[in-house]
Amino acid sequence: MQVSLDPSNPRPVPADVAPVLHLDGITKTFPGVKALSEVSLSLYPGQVTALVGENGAGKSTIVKTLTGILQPNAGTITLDGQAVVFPTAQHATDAGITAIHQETVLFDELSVAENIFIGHQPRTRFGLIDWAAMRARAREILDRIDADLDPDMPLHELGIASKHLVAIARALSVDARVVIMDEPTAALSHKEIEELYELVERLKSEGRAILFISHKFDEIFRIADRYTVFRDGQHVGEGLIAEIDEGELVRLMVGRSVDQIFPPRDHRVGDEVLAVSGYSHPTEFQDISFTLRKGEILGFYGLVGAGRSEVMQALFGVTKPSGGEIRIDGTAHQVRSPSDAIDAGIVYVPEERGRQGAVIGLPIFQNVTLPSLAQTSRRGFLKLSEEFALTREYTERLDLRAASLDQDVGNLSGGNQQKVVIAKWLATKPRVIILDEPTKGIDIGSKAAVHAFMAELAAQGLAVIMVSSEIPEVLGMSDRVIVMREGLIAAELTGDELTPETLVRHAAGIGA
Amino acid sequence: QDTVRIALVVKALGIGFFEAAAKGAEEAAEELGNVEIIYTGPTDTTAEGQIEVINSLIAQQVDAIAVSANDTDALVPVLKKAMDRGITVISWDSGVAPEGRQLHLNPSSNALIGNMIIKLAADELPDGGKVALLSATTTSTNQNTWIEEMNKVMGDYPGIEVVATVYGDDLADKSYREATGLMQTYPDLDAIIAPTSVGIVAAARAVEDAGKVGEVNVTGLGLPSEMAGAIESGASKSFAIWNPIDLGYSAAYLAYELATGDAEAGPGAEIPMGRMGTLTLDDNGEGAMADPFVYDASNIEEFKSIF
Amino acid sequence: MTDAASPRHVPDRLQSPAARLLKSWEVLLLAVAVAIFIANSLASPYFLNAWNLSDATFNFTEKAMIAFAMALLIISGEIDLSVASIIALASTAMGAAVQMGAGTPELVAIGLLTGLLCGAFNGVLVTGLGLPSIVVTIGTMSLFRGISYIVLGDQAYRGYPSGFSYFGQGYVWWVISFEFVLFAVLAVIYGVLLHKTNFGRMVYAIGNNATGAAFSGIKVARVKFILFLLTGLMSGIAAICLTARLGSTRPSIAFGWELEVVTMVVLGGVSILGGSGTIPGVVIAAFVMGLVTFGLGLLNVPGIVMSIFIGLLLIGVIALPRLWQKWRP
Amino acid sequence: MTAFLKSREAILLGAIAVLLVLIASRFPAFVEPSNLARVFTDTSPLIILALGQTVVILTRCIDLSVAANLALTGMVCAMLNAAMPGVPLAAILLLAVAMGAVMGAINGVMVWKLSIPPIVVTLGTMTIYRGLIFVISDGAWVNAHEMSPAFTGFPRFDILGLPVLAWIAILVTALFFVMIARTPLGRAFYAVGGNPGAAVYTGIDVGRTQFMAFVISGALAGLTGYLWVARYSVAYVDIAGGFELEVVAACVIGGISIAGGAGTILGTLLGALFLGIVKNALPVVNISPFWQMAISGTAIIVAVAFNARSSRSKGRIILKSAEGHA
Ligand SMILES: Nc1ncnc2c1ncn2[C@@H]1O[C@H](COP(=O)(O)OP(=O)(O)OP(=O)(O)O)[C@@H](O)[C@H]1O
Ligand SMILES: Nc1ncnc2c1ncn2[C@@H]1O[C@H](COP(=O)(O)OP(=O)(O)OP(=O)(O)O)[C@@H](O)[C@H]1O
Ligand SMILES: [Mg+2]
Ligand SMILES: [Mg+2]
Repeated sequence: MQVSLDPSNPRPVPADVAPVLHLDGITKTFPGVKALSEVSLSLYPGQVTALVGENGAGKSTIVKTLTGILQPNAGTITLDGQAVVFPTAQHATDAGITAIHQETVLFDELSVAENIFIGHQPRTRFGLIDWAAMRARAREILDRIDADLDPDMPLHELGIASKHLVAIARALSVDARVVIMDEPTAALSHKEIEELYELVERLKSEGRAILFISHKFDEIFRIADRYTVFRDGQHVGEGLIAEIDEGELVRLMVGRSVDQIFPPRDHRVGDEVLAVSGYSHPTEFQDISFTLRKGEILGFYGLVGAGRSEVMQALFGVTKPSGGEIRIDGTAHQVRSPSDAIDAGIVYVPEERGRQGAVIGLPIFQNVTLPSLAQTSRRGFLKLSEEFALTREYTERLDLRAASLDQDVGNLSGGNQQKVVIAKWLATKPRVIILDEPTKGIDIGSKAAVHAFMAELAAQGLAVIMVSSEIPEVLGMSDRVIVMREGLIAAELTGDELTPETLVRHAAGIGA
Repeated sequence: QDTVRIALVVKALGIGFFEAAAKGAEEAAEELGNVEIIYTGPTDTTAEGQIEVINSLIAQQVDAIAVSANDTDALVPVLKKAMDRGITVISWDSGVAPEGRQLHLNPSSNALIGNMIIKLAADELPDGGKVALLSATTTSTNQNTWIEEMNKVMGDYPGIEVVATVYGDDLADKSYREATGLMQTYPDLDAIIAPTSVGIVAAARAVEDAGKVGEVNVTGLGLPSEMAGAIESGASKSFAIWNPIDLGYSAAYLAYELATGDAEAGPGAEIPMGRMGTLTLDDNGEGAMADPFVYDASNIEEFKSIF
Repeated sequence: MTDAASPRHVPDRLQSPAARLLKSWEVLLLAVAVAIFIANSLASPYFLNAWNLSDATFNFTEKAMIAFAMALLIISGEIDLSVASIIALASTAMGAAVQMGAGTPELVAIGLLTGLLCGAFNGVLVTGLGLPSIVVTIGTMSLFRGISYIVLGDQAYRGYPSGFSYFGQGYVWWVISFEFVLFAVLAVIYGVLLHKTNFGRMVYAIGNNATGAAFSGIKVARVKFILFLLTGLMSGIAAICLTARLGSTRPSIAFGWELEVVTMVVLGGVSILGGSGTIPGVVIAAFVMGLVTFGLGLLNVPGIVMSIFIGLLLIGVIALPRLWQKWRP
Repeated sequence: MTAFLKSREAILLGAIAVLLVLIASRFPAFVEPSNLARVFTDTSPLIILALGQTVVILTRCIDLSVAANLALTGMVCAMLNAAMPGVPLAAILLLAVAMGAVMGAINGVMVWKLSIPPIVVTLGTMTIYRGLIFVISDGAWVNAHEMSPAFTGFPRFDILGLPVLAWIAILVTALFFVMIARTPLGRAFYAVGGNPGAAVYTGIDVGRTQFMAFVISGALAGLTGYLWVARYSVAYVDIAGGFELEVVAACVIGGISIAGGAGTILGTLLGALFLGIVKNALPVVNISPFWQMAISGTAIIVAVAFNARSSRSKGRIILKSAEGHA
């Protein structure tokens, strides 16, 4: 199988269908970033086009240009052979283009029905919102996607997966010719993902054109008819899925082949460092007990909402547990706040990097020294030279790419922000480091670097807990895996038990 | 001789009463020839605002400051400083504690005013009745002095009972609400006495709105221009005020006399004030200008366009 | 540690601190202050006079003392609108103590303590119960001054001991007043606290991202509580100075000051959204406001017209850089 | 219905009922319909302004300039009437609304186009608008006798036992109920305040919606400016000084979240009525008016603590001191 890297020589398009939507020469720049550079994209009725590319390749940006949220600097959008412009999201909706965006586009204080219809509510003759019609139509759409939700329920009473269903219902509330899905399965459970695939099939059969963005190769190969690849804001290839294989697609995405994703590990582990027993929380989790050894990587797997993050945040003192005990090296520690945890030697690299991890607005060095100020200061007075020295020590170990150490972390790419957060914790010389979804939203290239680094930390004797929802990552990195389901430990797996099948079975509660 | 610069500092700019006083001061300046009047004051009735204004007057090295004070005591330090720098300081209308000024010019004597406000109410109530007081800002001195003086002479008006004293803060809306509240609380109220020009107008308006014209008589101290409507509607039968033009005139005249060294303030001193005669100071360094003047339907037309 | 293996060298700084300073808000503001100073000396012959300038400082010293603490509070993402009411309550407490025969040391202690208590009350409501500070302090603004009204009504407390007046009327040397010295000392203390200590660093971290700061082990609630305490304490100090300057207490004392203090802080370049701002900026803003009011006062411009200038200045200095950014090619 | 019984509005309604019973026990005349009508009339300006403020706060903004806007518009109307008594009332009403809307639009444009924080914008315009009154009037008052009878009579003109002022408050409230529940703009206020980032994706222009909120708030402040001046038959620089905080207080007591996106029109109405009843009851039940300030301060604190408590249970993150106001 051969794929041309020359975009001027695209694969032949099936002769019988003409694209319903065609973008050409789209360029979009942000201050300092050229997010898209003369890219093209075509969508065909009754076909699914997968858009693939590394993080920051510009996938979401093209979705936003296509839906009127961003205005391109140059380029044309052709809909049914007519040139169109979308000054606002409303115009795109009116033209029959609808999207499930990567960000949650929902409103907690509004009801399910309103969330589905906000921006294009059904109206009465007098131009007022017709609530009865809105409820009825919401009901209809929810039924279509098998979502058993009350249209009048306020959104904040729903779980995270149900919210996602509302987002999907919202996209379907417009009778659209073009449906865009930007990483729609990222927050869904196994069952809901299957239902989504069915929905995609149905939309296809109704003749709608679908743009499907995903980082998950299995699903791309399962549902897509065509692919388009972006790399660093440029169009680098497109064609029929039938004519390409996974390795080839990865090579297109990253511009090189990624042969080995997981670093080799020496699985020898040392003495027990951490022992957690009977940790409980009134609503989130119960009776969590496990141990962790020096040099070990302990994986935590579970479906979204299983309560893994909550357990980790409780260990780190962010959330208050209702009972249980933590021992470090055999000594009991009361962890009531993050500073207690840090003192005890437990640190936490959170899942939500921008909100919980990095302090955006502060320079890199101030982020790194934030928990170590006592160490870099004299009697409470700052010593900048020591702060820079400490920062340099750890950021160099992590190979941080930045213009300067007094640059705002907000200007760094996601992977480098993650390095700053990890450097911050290493500077406190922890015993246990918890990484919550450490590669979430990080592209394949940086992922490998994070994995290598995690292996190195373990090799240096740190005890590592890794929370991850990606089965390959869990299997590839962990010495041992704890599977959580609905706030409880469902299983603890080692050695031969570590197969994708056992993980999924325990996580979903399907009898083993 | 150089121009004598006299600053007329009022409680707050924009109050009709003080605008009229400024007119009087200008009249005195014209009469005296080499006088420049600086009419100034804060924009709300606070002591801090007056202090800032007085500080800038000290900086300008004016020759005299004549102030109607928002606070008896709070102005003392800054006025002392002014006197230390050789500036003549007098207070008028609303006084400053004796150590903060050379003399104080009362528009009338407090005793006369105190008697006048209750007499105006009592004259309309030959068989006695219930009256209530609607006072002004909680931080101004003169209303409280007058009410005190009024209480001293209550014995002279047997059938009259004062049922309540409320404060309208010299705000139109608050005074209005307080007056309405009074009529609610005391359905058989006969009169509201408001010894403040803001309060009396608001009270008259409240009586009109409550449909109690003829039942409740509003009286006290007010300006003819503002009260003309109330006299016409009958909400107020009569009210009193001294002439603010005369007051401003006298204040400017006194300040001039002291600033030029033509007169000396002290107990018993007699200081000329042009067409208003002379001011005789008591032991507190205070003097009274004249009797309050009563306005009613018979003379309101004549005065309403003047002040 | 020399790490030759490091593939990439990241410099500490791209810009020297001096270069950064030159482009800063403070320099812009300083230029405004100098311009106003020159304009004033041209407009009025009385302006350039040591005593007059000394008198002018009273227009802002007390407010600026509160503004220092308020700056930290606003940088941390909170606000305290009750400061003027704390002055009223502290002054009332001191006045009541005078009636019971308290001397100057007791009065000072009572003033400071009342300020601290009010600050603690705000702090508990905001950090303990997790309520939004803007609403809480609108509430306590009414409550604190309301208590003064209940206690004093239309009365006034006076009769402060003569030694007490030094705090508001005393001069340390020639034209240098006690208040001005206190203002300068507090400016230095707050400057050091914010810019040179761990505590100051935490304040910035919290203001930029309170959640991230908490996840870095900073005791966010405790830091914010201390900031409310400091703001209360500064209001107590301002209450002592103002009461000593006025020599009397009425419940309407310092009415409306909270907005002037906030204006001073914002004019000083502190982001109302938190996370950025400096004490030197606030100091310059205090001088700018003092110079504008004093200069216009010399021309006998009414205070309310001055406030138009302050309002225009406030919006202008924030809008102009944004307009410039917007319209430049 | 049961949901309503548990809502903030029901609790506030209960609090008002308890308050009225307490007052009635000392002073029965207070709860006579005629007096309640009078209290409502007296509270009308607060209700109108608080409704305007509600939409502003819903969009995560705040408008501190309403009272200054009211006073400036009121002064212009009064001066116009004094100078040209012949100008018809309809024209004056139109002028008041338009002028207020323009001042609101000035706030809105700075928030929308320059992204200056609303509190800074309105703090600035508050002093500017207030100062302009002094500039145009030279500090002079406009008094009752300078105003025409039609001008001062309109707000107090009686229709079916209620003055026009009260009817206007009722009308504005009714319009707000319709606007908030039944128009896309009304829903957009919630969307913009609840999740501004997401609002963009639904085709709602966040800045423009905030601008509209300011225009509405300004227009109502302008309308109230005329009504206020006509009702009290006087216009001067300081009218309604500090009223902006009372307006914000009414919203907060009514359960409008200062963080935006949450709250109801009914809540605001009840919040304003609560303050109005307290204010009118104090002189009647013989509590010194000096207590009023402390009481409304306490009411604000209790209300906000209560609102926070009732919405707390939803949050899953327990480190609330960091999360609550990040
Ligand atoms: N509002 C913005 N301001 C500045 N830069 C932006 C903005 N939005 C996106 N970018 C930049 O544009 C580039 C493309 O981002 P985009 O979100 O389209 O990537 P993506 O392919 O969707 O990535 P992901 O797989 O992580 O979703 C990135 O470098 C990003 O940092
Ligand atoms: N029913 C729910 N309602 C609201 N939020 C929820 C709900 N369930 C989960 N969440 C939120 O989703 C996030 C993930 O949930 P949680 O931490 O319990 O599980 P997890 O196993 O760590 O999942 P993840 O893989 O997403 O981290 C949390 O931030 C949690 O607050
Ligand atoms: Mg994306
Ligand atoms: Mg998680």
